Amino acid sequence: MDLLWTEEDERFRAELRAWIDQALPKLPAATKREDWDARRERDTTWQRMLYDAGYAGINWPADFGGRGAALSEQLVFYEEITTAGAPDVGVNFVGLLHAGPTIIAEAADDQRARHLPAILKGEEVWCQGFSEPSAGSDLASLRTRAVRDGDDYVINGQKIWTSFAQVSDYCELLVRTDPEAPKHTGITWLILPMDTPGVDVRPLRTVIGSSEFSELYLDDVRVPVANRVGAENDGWRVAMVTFSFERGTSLVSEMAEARRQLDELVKVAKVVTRGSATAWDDVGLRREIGHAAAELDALWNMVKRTVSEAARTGVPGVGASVVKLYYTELIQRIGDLALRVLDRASLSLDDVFDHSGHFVEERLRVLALTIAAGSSQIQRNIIGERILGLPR
Amino acid sequence: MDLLWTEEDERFRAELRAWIDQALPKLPAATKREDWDARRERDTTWQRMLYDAGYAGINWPADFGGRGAALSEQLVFYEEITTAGAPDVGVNFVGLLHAGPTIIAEAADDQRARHLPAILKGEEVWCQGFSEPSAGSDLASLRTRAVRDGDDYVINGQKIWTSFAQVSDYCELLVRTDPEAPKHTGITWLILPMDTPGVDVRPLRTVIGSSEFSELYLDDVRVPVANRVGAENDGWRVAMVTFSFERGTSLVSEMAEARRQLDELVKVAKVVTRGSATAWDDVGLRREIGHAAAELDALWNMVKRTVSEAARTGVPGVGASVVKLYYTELIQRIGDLALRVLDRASLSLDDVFDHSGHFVEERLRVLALTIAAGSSQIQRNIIGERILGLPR
Amino acid sequence: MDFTLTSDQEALQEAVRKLCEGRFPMERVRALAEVGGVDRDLWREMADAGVFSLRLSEADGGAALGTAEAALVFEVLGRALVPGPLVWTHLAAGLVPGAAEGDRVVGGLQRQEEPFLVEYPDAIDVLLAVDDDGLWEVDRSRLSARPVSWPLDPLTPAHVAGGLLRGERRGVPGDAARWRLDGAVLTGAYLLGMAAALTEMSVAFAKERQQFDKPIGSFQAIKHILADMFVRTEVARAAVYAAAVNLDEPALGPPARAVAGAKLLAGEAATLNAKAATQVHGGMGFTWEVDVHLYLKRAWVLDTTFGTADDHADVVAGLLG
Amino acid sequence: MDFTLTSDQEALQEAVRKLCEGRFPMERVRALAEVGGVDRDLWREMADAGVFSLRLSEADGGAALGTAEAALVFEVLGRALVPGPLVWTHLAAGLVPGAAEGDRVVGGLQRQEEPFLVEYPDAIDVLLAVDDDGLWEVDRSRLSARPVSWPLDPLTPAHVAGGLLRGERRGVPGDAARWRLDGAVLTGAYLLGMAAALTEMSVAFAKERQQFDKPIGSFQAIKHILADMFVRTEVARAAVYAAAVNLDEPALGPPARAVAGAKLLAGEAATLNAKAATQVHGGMGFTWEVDVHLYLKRAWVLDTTFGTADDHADVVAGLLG
Repeated sequence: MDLLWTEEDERFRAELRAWIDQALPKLPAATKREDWDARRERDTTWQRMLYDAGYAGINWPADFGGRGAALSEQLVFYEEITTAGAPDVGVNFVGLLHAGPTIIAEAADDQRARHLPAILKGEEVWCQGFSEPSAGSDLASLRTRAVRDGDDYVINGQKIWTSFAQVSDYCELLVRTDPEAPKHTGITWLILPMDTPGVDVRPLRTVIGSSEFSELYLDDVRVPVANRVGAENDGWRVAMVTFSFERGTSLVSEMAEARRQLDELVKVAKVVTRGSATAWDDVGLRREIGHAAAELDALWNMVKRTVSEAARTGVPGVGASVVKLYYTELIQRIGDLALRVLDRASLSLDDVFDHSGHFVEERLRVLALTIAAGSSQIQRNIIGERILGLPR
Repeated sequence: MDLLWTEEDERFRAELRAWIDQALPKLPAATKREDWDARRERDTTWQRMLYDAGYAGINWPADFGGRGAALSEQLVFYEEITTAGAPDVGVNFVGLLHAGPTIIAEAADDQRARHLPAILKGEEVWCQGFSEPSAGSDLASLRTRAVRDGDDYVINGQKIWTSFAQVSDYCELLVRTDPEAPKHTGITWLILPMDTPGVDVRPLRTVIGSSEFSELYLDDVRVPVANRVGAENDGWRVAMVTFSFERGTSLVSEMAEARRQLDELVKVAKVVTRGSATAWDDVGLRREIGHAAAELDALWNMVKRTVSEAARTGVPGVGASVVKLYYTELIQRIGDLALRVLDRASLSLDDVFDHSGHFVEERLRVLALTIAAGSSQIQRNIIGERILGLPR
Repeated sequence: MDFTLTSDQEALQEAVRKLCEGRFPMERVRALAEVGGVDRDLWREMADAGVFSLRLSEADGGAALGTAEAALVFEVLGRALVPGPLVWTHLAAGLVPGAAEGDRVVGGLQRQEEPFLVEYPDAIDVLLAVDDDGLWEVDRSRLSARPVSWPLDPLTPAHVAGGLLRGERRGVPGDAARWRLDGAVLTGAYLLGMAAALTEMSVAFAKERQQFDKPIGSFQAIKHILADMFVRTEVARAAVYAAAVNLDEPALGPPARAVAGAKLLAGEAATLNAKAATQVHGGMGFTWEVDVHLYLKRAWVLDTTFGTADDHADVVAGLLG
Repeated sequence: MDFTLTSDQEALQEAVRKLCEGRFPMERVRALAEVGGVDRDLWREMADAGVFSLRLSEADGGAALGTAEAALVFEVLGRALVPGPLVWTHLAAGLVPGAAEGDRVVGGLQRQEEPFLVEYPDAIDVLLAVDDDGLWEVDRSRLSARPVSWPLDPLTPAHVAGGLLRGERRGVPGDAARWRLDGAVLTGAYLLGMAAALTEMSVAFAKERQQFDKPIGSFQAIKHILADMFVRTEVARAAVYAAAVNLDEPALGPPARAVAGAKLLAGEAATLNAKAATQVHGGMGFTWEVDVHLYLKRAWVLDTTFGTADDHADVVAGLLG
């Protein structure tokens, strides 16, 4: 067991940090809330800058244009990006972490050539059309129907929880091609150009009041059969390739940010007055914050364990499910602690004092984390059945 | 809504208190641990004293020799008994609270005449033969077999968790009389005299090291058909009559005692040193104790609500399940708080300082409460399905 | 001792429930966010129903009812999530002219609640402040305040006020102490109603919503979440009702411990139930369109008024032993 | 950075696991309650396997291994619930003659742990005390102590000692500080092993035990309890291993925060898992014959040594910000 970064890792860190230091000031300022065009512009500009510097697709194989970084370097990458306050994947989320890796693993060469470089350069923005109003935890029960008509599939149905759909060029779409087959075996994975006639994007308002997510209404949408990735009716397996990525490293930048936020919270607690003392003088509250910090430290080390195991064995091991379940519940508890620290200031998402509004917004945002990408209940089923071998 | 005791209640309280004050000193001192004969002697002596004073069977109808007290008087009774440190039902537990009420509700007149006065006078001690090693939460799957042979049932099987079996005269026994029928419909309720040949009592050691519970091995035990209560194969329904008692008032004296113990714990916390201060000076720990006290207060008021509803409508309402579930989990949390207060003194069940050992023993004892008489998991099923109407 | 509702009490709750059903369906409640949380006509209708004057003597235009009845009314208001400074206006009835009649909307805050977030700033006519020294009417013309453009709860608009001036005295320290107790219990009652509504809407959703070819309420993981929501609500109910009765009946002893427990447990029931309801509703629980988030946000807001859960646990602890 | 076990580390754990399987099956462990917790022959076998001398230099008869390896060994010992003052004797190796070789059994306590409960009083040859001023060998002949007739943990017999004399100095304050860190991590490692064993025995029971015609592990309520046990264990594992590595590697920075987190999370994993295991085992979990209670009691005992969960959460908080 060795937790020291190697010399290569440290060299990589130094280079990256130097690059970020000179690159970040060139990026336009953070965009206004709800201005999705500006958001796309900024996130894809940053992606292009990463690409030009050789950092795009940090986890993609070099054969497909990625950095092909060692897993430890990926951790360093996420740490440095977060520490510097550089943009995270943003609108490039699905392309870089879901659709891209799926295309690498499962698509034909012409599909790869068409899309992979464009994703890496920030020229193509992707979204995900998986969930449906009646298919959430039970994703495989999806009903969006695709019927073969000559060289096209004709698609009708409705998708939900599609992030950045307003500014996406393509959608990784799961459709039902065989309604008679058992539910996992009648699904197909398609590349849907978002400008196809019949695609209607309707933004969905979240509890934060934002419209990052949309519903997609699909009305006689024609997608060429050539846009299929993998065999017809084999889309569930193809999609699962994506999920193994989603449950692995996708929380790493989130967690790096959470560690930073917890330090911020302590600073805030030392400033917020509570009677004649500060919130930080409240031994009970402070102890709970200390407890949460210990948990977050442990999870961060758990990520290192998971990454180390994956580097050694090639498979992510049990760590990813554990981290997903524990982190998402922990970050909600930390959010509750933040509300307790803020007390009356928690009534406002505007800053009442430095950054106070951000903690409140975060508390709302993290509500989704125990639901999306496998709810906590589903995660416990998975751990019980797949890891512990308990009967269904 | 009225929480003031009536004049009748207060008069009853005053009389009872006066009686306890003069009666209690006449009772032999508390018995040594594990001396079950002495325990029986003391508990039945107290029962006889209660009987002579007119307090026996506080919740039994007057027609059957009980006090027939109003529900509010029953609460007063339990409060006063607990406050005075008088014995609780002890070895008379099953007779007074399970078997007796079942006999009142379901037995024939000759059975009533034979047993009810004897139970009230402390002349008959009863135990319960319901659970089996493979029938715990799923009690109805019990396998102890009774085969009709002339005027007898011949019984073979094994029971477990039979309290005070060593000193019991009778056992309320559930047996399977029809192994072909669905599991709830092939069960019969019998009165088993404990001196019947073939009954073998083997004490079971609990985590406290005590042997209050036993296993009963039943080997060709002959019980007259005349000892049956209710119809053959109707024993599940008969037993459920008992359970509606068990889940009602049976926790009341337990809760009254818990309130007293919590006050004791605060006194201890003010004495236990922690560095240069006391455990009570620890704001975090103190806050948790305050929180638990508020919950215990609320549950006590919930009991009053439940009892008031039962007095008005004749049925216990939803309160009993709620109190069972919440109280049993709360008292374990309070036990954890006690261990934290005691710190190193928790290593000993001997008193390191005043009463410290008792808190440790209690922490062990209450482990059983979330398991026995319907585990917390079963209680949540019951609340979800019977009260909230959720599908099975 | 009869800790059930009298038929008069049941009738009172029923009457307010009908008022809420008729006048405060959820679309209407949501729309009140656009008018600062209070619609004057609806406010007067509540006044006419006795929401504010309930505890005043009949001579003063009230119904001479107790805190118990007021708590039962506030429980129903919480169930419907009726917005506005209901508790403060109710407390001010009889003290601030026009409050009882619904002609003047009265808001307030506790002076130890730094920073000073004034709720419903555009709706209130009078702003009261409570501190250890008494009750005070704040001169808002002398108050420097900036509006919160993005409140946590869309139904609780707010201003951030700089240092709070004391203004004109409206009550002595004893009044302030009593207001704090009454305010805690009535806020607790409102939170109790919210906790109950959250349980009901989640149970209904879990019976309806199908996943894996079954209603999700048939899965033990969901069923047990719902059972805990119900249990938490009923325990809070016992605490809130008992505290209210205790405030009406001095012979039951000092009410401080019961009141602290009531606010503590009702606040936790509402916040925990709202979080649980969000989880049970899955993705829908993260949408603006489903009502759960409005309850969650209000629960968080109300947990900061008339003492937080931590404050009240400390109070109970201080009264132990 | 490679946070997996080396093959040497795996082999070390495997060797100690085999020793425990052969020498410390649960019947043997239980029987040690009759001899004050320590059997001298078995103790020497552990010494021969390097349990105490592991970290001593080869010149001193050790294996010159690190705290990481010691933690891995203590994890396996905890899994098997091997009794005795293992941590203290391990810490004393190299300082107290005979400790490394298993010839002298060394116990200890922290002076701030009032009241003074001396563990394994009849088994130990030497009693050490740690305080801010250093390490001390207590003169037991001058100690007034009364035996605990009924210890919480049958495998942790104890005496209650009156005021604790300081005795002969055995180390400076820096030694004491390092002992506290090492002791916390090794105790944490032992607790981690217990947490893992509890998960495994509960999973096995839940697969076996049938109720309602199904293994109880197929019910979501039980399955989720078991999943949480596993998760808690793995999170504690990450914390304990990282803290041990940190103690070996100064370049990783001061170890205090990692050590506090490790003891905190391992202690909670063991106590929470033991309570969960009791519940999963149902009635059986309340019997003396099933091993769960021995783990529960030991977890409670160890939670009071080398700092409680509260202490360590306070330490982490103190190092934040």
